[in-house]
Amino acid sequence: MKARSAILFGSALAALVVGALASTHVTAADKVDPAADIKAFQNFFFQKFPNVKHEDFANGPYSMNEDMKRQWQEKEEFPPYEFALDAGKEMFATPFKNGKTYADCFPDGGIGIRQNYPYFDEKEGKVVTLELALNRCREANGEAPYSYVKDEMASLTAYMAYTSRGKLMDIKIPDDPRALAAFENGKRYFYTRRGQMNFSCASCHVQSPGERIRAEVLAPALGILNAMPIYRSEWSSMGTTSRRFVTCNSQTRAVPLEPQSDEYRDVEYFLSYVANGLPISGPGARP
Amino acid sequence: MTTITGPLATRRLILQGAASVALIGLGNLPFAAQPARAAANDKYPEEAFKQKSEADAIKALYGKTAEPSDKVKLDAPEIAENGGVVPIAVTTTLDKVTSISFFVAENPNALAASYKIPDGTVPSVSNRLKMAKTTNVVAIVEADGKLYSATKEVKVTVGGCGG
Amino acid sequence: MASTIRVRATSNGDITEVQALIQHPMDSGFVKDSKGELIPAHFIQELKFEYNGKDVFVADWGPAVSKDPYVKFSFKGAKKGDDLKISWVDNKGASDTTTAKIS
Amino acid sequence: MKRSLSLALLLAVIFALPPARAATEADYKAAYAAAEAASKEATGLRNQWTTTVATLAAAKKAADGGDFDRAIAAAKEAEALAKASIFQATSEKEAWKTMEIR
Repeated sequence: MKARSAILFGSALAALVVGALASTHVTAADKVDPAADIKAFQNFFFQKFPNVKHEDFANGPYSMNEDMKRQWQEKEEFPPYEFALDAGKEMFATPFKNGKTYADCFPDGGIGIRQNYPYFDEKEGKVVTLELALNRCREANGEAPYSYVKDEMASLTAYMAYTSRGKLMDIKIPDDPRALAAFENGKRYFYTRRGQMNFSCASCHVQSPGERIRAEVLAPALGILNAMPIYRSEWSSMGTTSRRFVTCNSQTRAVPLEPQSDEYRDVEYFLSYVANGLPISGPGARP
Repeated sequence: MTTITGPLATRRLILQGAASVALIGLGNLPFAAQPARAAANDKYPEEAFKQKSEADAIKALYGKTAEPSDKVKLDAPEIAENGGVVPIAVTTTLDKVTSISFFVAENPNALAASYKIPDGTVPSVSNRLKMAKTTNVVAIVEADGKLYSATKEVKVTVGGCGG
Repeated sequence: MASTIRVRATSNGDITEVQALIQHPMDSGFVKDSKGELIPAHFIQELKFEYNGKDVFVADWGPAVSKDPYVKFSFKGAKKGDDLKISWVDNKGASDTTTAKIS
Repeated sequence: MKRSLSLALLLAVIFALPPARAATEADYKAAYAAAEAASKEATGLRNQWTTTVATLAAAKKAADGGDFDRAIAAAKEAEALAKASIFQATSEKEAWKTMEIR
């Protein structure tokens, strides 16, 4: 590890120098180009794991390890998220005090639309995730918002994900400088090292997917949010994307940000966009 | 839940052993409890669940020891993806099976689950168990009054990095 | 409240395969909560499956059975449309029961 | 042999003794303030470490218990951690690009 970080550090200095030289005129490299990013991102994983079927990347660690995949398939026969799914379905249909339901807040009544979230809201000029939209719907109908990291939000998103199972991720980036900025902000967050462990998301999910960090096999970054929300045996309960980001931060000894803060919504935007074309596999069961 | 150890426990085991032998001896007397073919009786085996080691638990549950048999197929992962939810299954080609039990050797109490298999039920069970640490999982099948076992080590460690 | 027992009983030929998932914390009594206090043991002790008034499968469970426990077994002599009665009792005396149709 | 042994012991004791006077609350307050300032800056950069927060709390706890030596040591460690997280945030502003898949 020591030598590798020295090289990284050395190349960082070199990059700084190059960056300084090139910054006089904006080169293509610095222009935000999501279309090029998705091609490069997907090819990286397709070449690194040539015998993993493309749609299998939506199954996270189970696309990387046969023994784990077998345990997962056994659990999938009667998955532990059954109860959260049923609870979510019931909640989704239960009207608010004012008689409206979630279906009134979402296109197509909220059924089979998860693959389009998060989207960039051009009125507000920011990324709106499924979890944020659900709480906004609650508040718009006079209900208290749910916690982003607790069961109710996980059950609701589990049901909405289930209605989209198999549909391909389809995130759009409008030609709006603020949308491009949000995408870039998400990308920067994804590659930025943080916490005393000095890891970025990429340190684990780009450099060493398939390897173990203690008992856990690391999932590839490609399609890593397609299974959200996930029932983790470690939590023995459902967990939303927000909960996963918060726990990942604390594992690298970085103090987590507020759920649904800009960085989290933007990194979700980035990770979902680069997974376009891969199927929604949520809700998922994970170690 | 203090486990009664020392002389008192062994005296009880002997009594229990004697009782079950007597029952077999009585053969087909119309007895309230079905004539016990040494199958664990209907009552919840409180004592067996209290034992620490799997040897004591097997003795408390069945009152005899088991011999390994390749007719007992134990299916458990190499490395458990999570110690809280370990999918473990057993199937056997032995016949006249009356009971199947699972033991996790170094759990606080070895006996994890015990199943009664009445006539007409296929001798095969899948379940999800908790394992405190890397240790042996032992499956016991009681067939025609005799005990057969299969053992497999399952590795269990904590997940995640710094924390 | 919806039943805590989810059952899938599918029969082909003479064999009926039964899968059950039960909503229960299965606290072992060895785990501490966030305040550092031991969470008392609370787990299902007996789970029974009855067909035609006869037990076809009885589980005696300890605290080492996973949360939201799952079990799968098969038995002979039942056919599509028959009823299968499932019931459990835990160490606090709580219980639940349900009847499932064999499909 | 015995004389040089006791000499060595004497020297060791002198060095082991804390500086002329025991650490006082004022020393602790200064060290804690420096650590807290660095910690606030790290939070401002949205790059705070959990270990900084924990060590800062340990410093306060030791001080409340009157153990100012340990409190100062912890405050100094917290400051070092906070400074490291600040350096990480500033250097990563550009360094992240080296890991980017292009």
